[in-house]
Amino acid sequence: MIEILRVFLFGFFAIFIGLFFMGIGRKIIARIQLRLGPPFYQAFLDVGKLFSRKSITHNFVMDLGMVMSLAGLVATMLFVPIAGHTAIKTSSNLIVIMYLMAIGYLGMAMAVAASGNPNATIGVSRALTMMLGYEVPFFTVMLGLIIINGTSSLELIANSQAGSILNWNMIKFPLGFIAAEIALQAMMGEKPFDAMIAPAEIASGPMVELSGKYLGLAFLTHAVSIFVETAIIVNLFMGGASNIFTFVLKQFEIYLITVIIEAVFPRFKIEQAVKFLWTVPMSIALLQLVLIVF
Amino acid sequence: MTSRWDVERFGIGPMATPRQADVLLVTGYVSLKTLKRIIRTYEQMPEPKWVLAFGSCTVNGGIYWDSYNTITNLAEYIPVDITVSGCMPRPEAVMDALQTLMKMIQSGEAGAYKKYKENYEYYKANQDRVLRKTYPILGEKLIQNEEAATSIE
Amino acid sequence: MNSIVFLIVIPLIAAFLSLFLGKNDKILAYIVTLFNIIFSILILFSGKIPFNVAIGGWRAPYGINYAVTDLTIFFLVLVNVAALLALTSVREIMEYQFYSFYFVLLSSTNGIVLTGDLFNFFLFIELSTFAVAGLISYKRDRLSTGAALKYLILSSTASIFSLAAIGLIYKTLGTLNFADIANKVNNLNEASLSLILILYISSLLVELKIFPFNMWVVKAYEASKTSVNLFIHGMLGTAGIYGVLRILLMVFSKETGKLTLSGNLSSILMLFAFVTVIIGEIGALTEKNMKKILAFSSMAQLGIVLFGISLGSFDALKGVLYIVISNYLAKFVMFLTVNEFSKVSGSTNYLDMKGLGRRYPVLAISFTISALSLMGIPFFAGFWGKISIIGNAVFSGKLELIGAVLILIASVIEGVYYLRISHTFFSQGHEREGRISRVYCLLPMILALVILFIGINPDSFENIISILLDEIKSPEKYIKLILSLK
Amino acid sequence: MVEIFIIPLVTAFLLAIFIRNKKVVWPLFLISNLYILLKLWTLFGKWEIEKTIYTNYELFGAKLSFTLSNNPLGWYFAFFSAVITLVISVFSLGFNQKTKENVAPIWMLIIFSNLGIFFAADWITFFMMWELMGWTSFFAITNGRDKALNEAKYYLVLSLLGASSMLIGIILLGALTGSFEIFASAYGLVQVFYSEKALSIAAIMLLLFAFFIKSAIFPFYMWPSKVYAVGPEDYITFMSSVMIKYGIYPIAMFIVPVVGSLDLPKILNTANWIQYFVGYLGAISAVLGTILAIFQTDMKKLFAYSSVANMGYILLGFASMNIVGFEGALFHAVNHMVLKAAIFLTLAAVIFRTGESEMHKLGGLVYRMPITFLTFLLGIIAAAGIPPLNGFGSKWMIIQALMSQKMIIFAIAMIFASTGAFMYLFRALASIFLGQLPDRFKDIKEVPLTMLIPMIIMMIGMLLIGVVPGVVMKPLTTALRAVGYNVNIASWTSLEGALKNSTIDLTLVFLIFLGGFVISAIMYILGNKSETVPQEDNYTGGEYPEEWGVNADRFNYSYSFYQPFKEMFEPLLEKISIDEFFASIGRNFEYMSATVQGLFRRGEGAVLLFSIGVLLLILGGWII
Repeated sequence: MIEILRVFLFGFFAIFIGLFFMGIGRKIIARIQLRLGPPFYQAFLDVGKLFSRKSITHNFVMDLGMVMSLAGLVATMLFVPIAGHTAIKTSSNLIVIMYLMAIGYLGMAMAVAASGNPNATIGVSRALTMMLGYEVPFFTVMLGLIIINGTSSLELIANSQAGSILNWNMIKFPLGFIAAEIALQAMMGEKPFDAMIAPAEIASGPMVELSGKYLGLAFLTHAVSIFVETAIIVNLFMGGASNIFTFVLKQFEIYLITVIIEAVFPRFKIEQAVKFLWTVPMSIALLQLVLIVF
Repeated sequence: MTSRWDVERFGIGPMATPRQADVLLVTGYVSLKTLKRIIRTYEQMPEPKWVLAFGSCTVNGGIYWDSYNTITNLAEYIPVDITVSGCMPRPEAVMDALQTLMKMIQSGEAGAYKKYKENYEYYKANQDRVLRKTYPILGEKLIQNEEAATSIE
Repeated sequence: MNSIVFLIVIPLIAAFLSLFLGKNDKILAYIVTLFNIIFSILILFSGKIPFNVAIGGWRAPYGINYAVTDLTIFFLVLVNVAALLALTSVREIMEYQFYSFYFVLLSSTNGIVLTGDLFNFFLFIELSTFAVAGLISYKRDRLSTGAALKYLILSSTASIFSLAAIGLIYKTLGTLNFADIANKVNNLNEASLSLILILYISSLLVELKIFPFNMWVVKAYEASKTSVNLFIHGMLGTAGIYGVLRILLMVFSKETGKLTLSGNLSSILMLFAFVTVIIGEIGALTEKNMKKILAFSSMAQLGIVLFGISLGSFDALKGVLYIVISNYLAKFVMFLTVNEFSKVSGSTNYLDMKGLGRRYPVLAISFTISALSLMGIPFFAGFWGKISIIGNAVFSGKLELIGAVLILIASVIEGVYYLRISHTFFSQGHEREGRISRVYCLLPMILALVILFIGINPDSFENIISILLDEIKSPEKYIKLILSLK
Repeated sequence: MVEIFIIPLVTAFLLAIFIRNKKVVWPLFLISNLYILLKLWTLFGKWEIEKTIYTNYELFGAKLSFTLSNNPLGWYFAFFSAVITLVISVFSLGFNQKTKENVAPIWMLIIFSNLGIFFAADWITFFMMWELMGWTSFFAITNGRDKALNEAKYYLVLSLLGASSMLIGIILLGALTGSFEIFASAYGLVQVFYSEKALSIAAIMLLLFAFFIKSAIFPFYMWPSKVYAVGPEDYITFMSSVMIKYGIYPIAMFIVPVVGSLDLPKILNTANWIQYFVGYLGAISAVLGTILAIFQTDMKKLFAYSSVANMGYILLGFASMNIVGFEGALFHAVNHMVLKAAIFLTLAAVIFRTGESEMHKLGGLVYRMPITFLTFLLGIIAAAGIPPLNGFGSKWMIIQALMSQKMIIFAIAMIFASTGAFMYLFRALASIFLGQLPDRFKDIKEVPLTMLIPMIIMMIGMLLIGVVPGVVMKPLTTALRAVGYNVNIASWTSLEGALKNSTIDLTLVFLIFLGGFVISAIMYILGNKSETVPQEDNYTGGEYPEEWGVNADRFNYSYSFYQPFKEMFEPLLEKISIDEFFASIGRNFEYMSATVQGLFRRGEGAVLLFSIGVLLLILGGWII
């Protein structure tokens, strides 16, 4: 029973933090662009509004897919240790996390493709291409950390960096961190890697037919994915944290970098993005891997 | 509406598709060709939805009042919640209108989309009356010809 | 057992008789052939094997002698059964020339297998050559005349060579008797043995359809009737293989039972063998005419046989015998099937035979079984030959290894064209008027079942082969058998 | 033991007799498969059962004998393939109502050879069954249809080439070790390896060549795409799920133990060169299969390349030479069997109803075939290796093993392939089932019950193996133990990894996913209600698509789905085409054929050639 409660607690906590980050992110971008920007709680208002609106659906796959997408991300989130805690005692295996995340994306892709709008399908096709682009360098970085620690447990990797800041993988393996940061940028779908959204080009791509609560669920999915992805980076490179507050702070630092990059960059075409991801971060990551393994 | 005026501070932002939108801004004169698309876009928006008519052209035709292919009053074809006069209206005016609309929504005054449902025949009749003049871009004959050509293959 | 001569004499007499009997020739042919079969089977079960018959009382090595050993009787039965099976494909009424040539062929092939004398052997080969040439040209059109002429030219060239070889042997060893030559062959010096062998082999290879001596094959098969194809394949071909086994392995062999050829001669022979295999299979690859395909395939199979013989090991020889029997049976099935199908479809192009396999599944399945056997696929007779030959080739040397690989590749090509034909039989075809009587399906089916039986149960054939191999392994028994009469 | 061999033969014979009567053939086929499965079930644990047939046929001085033995690893493969075969044969019952041709007798022969391959205890028996499978497949693929002939020929050539190389390999092996028994020869090979290095490696390579051909590993990766596109769909399901594993089984049975026992020099302290050789081929197959699958427009071809990629994973698992990787590879073999069967059954169902296998001509079938859609969805989730379904566990084990062996290139290749898998799998899902339903498919119905039941069974199977991997892992570990590997018997729910602290409990993963689902569903229910709109009601920038002559077909984005990606790889793939290389070999043979025929048609050269032959002989005689 207590475990079920923990599951809910962790789930909603992630949603909360994710939305909070999104709101602050918008604010920061506005300030970079010399605007006032919306209030930091704007994301909550948006989600509240979306859930209260009526929405349209094309068939049951859309409903199923959207639910699946949030479910996948929340499930992933439950595997990621937050300041050493996980909702349920598991080995928080990195590979499991990477694959579970995919079910969320698959659900989203399925839902939007079910609408039958070509813009949505183009968006998904770009998103999946992008995924191939960033997963490879990101995994290469992860591989190095897994090999040096001899474990694929995220928790153990985080624990191995305990102590001073010099033990952080970020300091020990700066190249890997840079590669992972670039991959993270793509993973979150932020500029310059947002070819799949591209509102002016393909009418916000996957989201084109999402309305009301479906868009709300997509927002929540995005929020949780921000939480999960930053949490993975924090665990991998910044040694986790001893309490939740520091953990969220570290997550926010990571998110801050992403947002700042997002604010100042234009957009890559999809093939440019993939080529970039396979050349620059990939070679950095490989260099790091070679340094680690040999 | 851009960073100089920054409507985002009120939580307002442009959306790429009608599915995600709450408010439809009709900016400038409405030709018959545009009207058709406005109607489709409006009908695709999920409820609740509001329309902001922007500039004189949408109210009385503006300088196009006697044009053969523009409409003069948008409210005859779709229900308009609020209008902004001026040619062109200042950004401040638009922002003011949006703020007013927000207040109206809170107070429950703005519910024109309900009117559209109730008086659908009226709006439909008006739309049909003017849209009879427009034809499909490729024309039905052309489509048929094309199909015939493919079937021959 | 002097009556063994009947096997040769009675067909010869029948050849004369057939000139006068007219339409009753067919009955005569069946009677004579059945007599030959029954007689040879009687010999087989008489328990007197091996024995030797000196003709006219002139004992070996001075006179002509007919020796019946295990190897002889095996091939004797094969030749005579082949004659009967081939006769069954003769449906229409033939003129007397056909039958008289047939009788001559029957007599001469029996003679080839029975004789124990090199010159006598040569005579029978010549006789069979004329008979076959006559049979090929039986149709009397441009194509068949040309084919027969080609065959005649090549055979006569070959016979000049073999005559020269015989002359040389007589000059050097003073004898023409197989046993006597085998006894004295060690006295020959290397050079003369090489020369004799070169001359003799050149002539033998013509009958064995080995490239480059086989230019006659395809045209002869294409131009003649199915029954004639079967005569060439079943009677002449089988007798030719016997000749090669007997002469190369038991007569001109210095080492016991092995193909001892000086220097690179055996390598050249092997080269011929696998070039023949490759040429045969490649030639058949895009061919549409079924008869030509089968001709090419015959070449290839005999190439494998020669390859196995030239490997010079008894294991490989065992494989050769399996290949011989598989090819013997399979080609019968195929020719008979093609014969029936071409009658229905009106052409020998296999594409015209589309869909016939659905109406006559027995024939088509029999054809497929034969094809698989020729490819050396397990569960069919050919496999036991292939595995034995390939297995022995792999460890014999570089050339042998290349040969083995080429033969395997060739069998892949064979698979492509044969199974393509099988597929054509089984694919959807249009309706046809002609019908095939069920009786004619029976024979191919039985032969195919024999192939299958040998393939599944090699024991059945293994015992026969081991007896044959025993004889080839110890030629001194043969020598003793013939020369002890002195 | 012998019954399971006699029954298929007898059934094949009966099927051939009743071939025109479909009401007899397919039920008989089903019953026979059911019997085989039940019989196999009773054989579990009775590893000592053996049946030997002795012959007098001598090869290399020893008499040949054919032995069939119930070896544990073979049982593992045979049992699961029998399960899949049974499910497919239920499907065939409904599927073959319309077809004109009848593949059942040949298929039964293949099932016979299937059992033979898995239960053969000596190489000769193995080879015989292997060859039997080769040519029967040819007939099964063409199934009497001319349009399939070229592809079937391609398969036949590869198959026969593989068998030829295997024959030489077996002969080498027999001569080296003096035994044709698989276990004895493996043991013997390890003994003689150091003294007869070249020959031993040659034997291993020749055998690998044959196995790679059958399992569509890199240089021979094209045949599935050719064959699957034309063969009868129900048989293709069998082929893609079961038959493609024939190369995997002997590798697990023979190559892995042999290479594992050898003490070869290691490269970079990680693995020896044979491991790298096998691993690189596996990695290339995985990557190339994935990339090519992304470009396909025919759905059967797409999943054919997907099979190639999956075979690559399995090979990577073997290459790791780690017990976790080995288990993972064998586990993946069964997982792939199940999920590929599920996917191909749905494809067959789609083709059964629409008669179309080009993906861009389909679309929106979810409106009409929801259960088929669900099966396909679960199938692709499993194929993508996403947790609650069955593809994940085995892929995870293989990656774990690769990481623990520090085979970084292989691990990256594997990740590339499995991420790329999302691309092509989603593409198939979107193009076939999602999107707009064209008018011509407005009237189609869900497939009949006989075809639905197998699909539902496959769904349950995938979920069951995914949540309770012990269903497969327990028999697998038991079998491995019986063979002599030192493994722990797996638990029902969790999988052991190769790294520190890496046991995962798949049931727990499933439960957590359920938890996430509940949270998500709560959010969904909290939202305002939604209305369903027809498929034409889509955002189109305000345009009315029908006015532009845009119908459902044109409104779908599914033809060049990954065009930018394709443009990235096209120059690379255009330059290197192994397919073209093989085709040119075939063409050259055909040109040569015409030349040879010409040679025999003209008569002038006869005597000349004769003299050349004689000259050659004389040369041979003189040059001593």
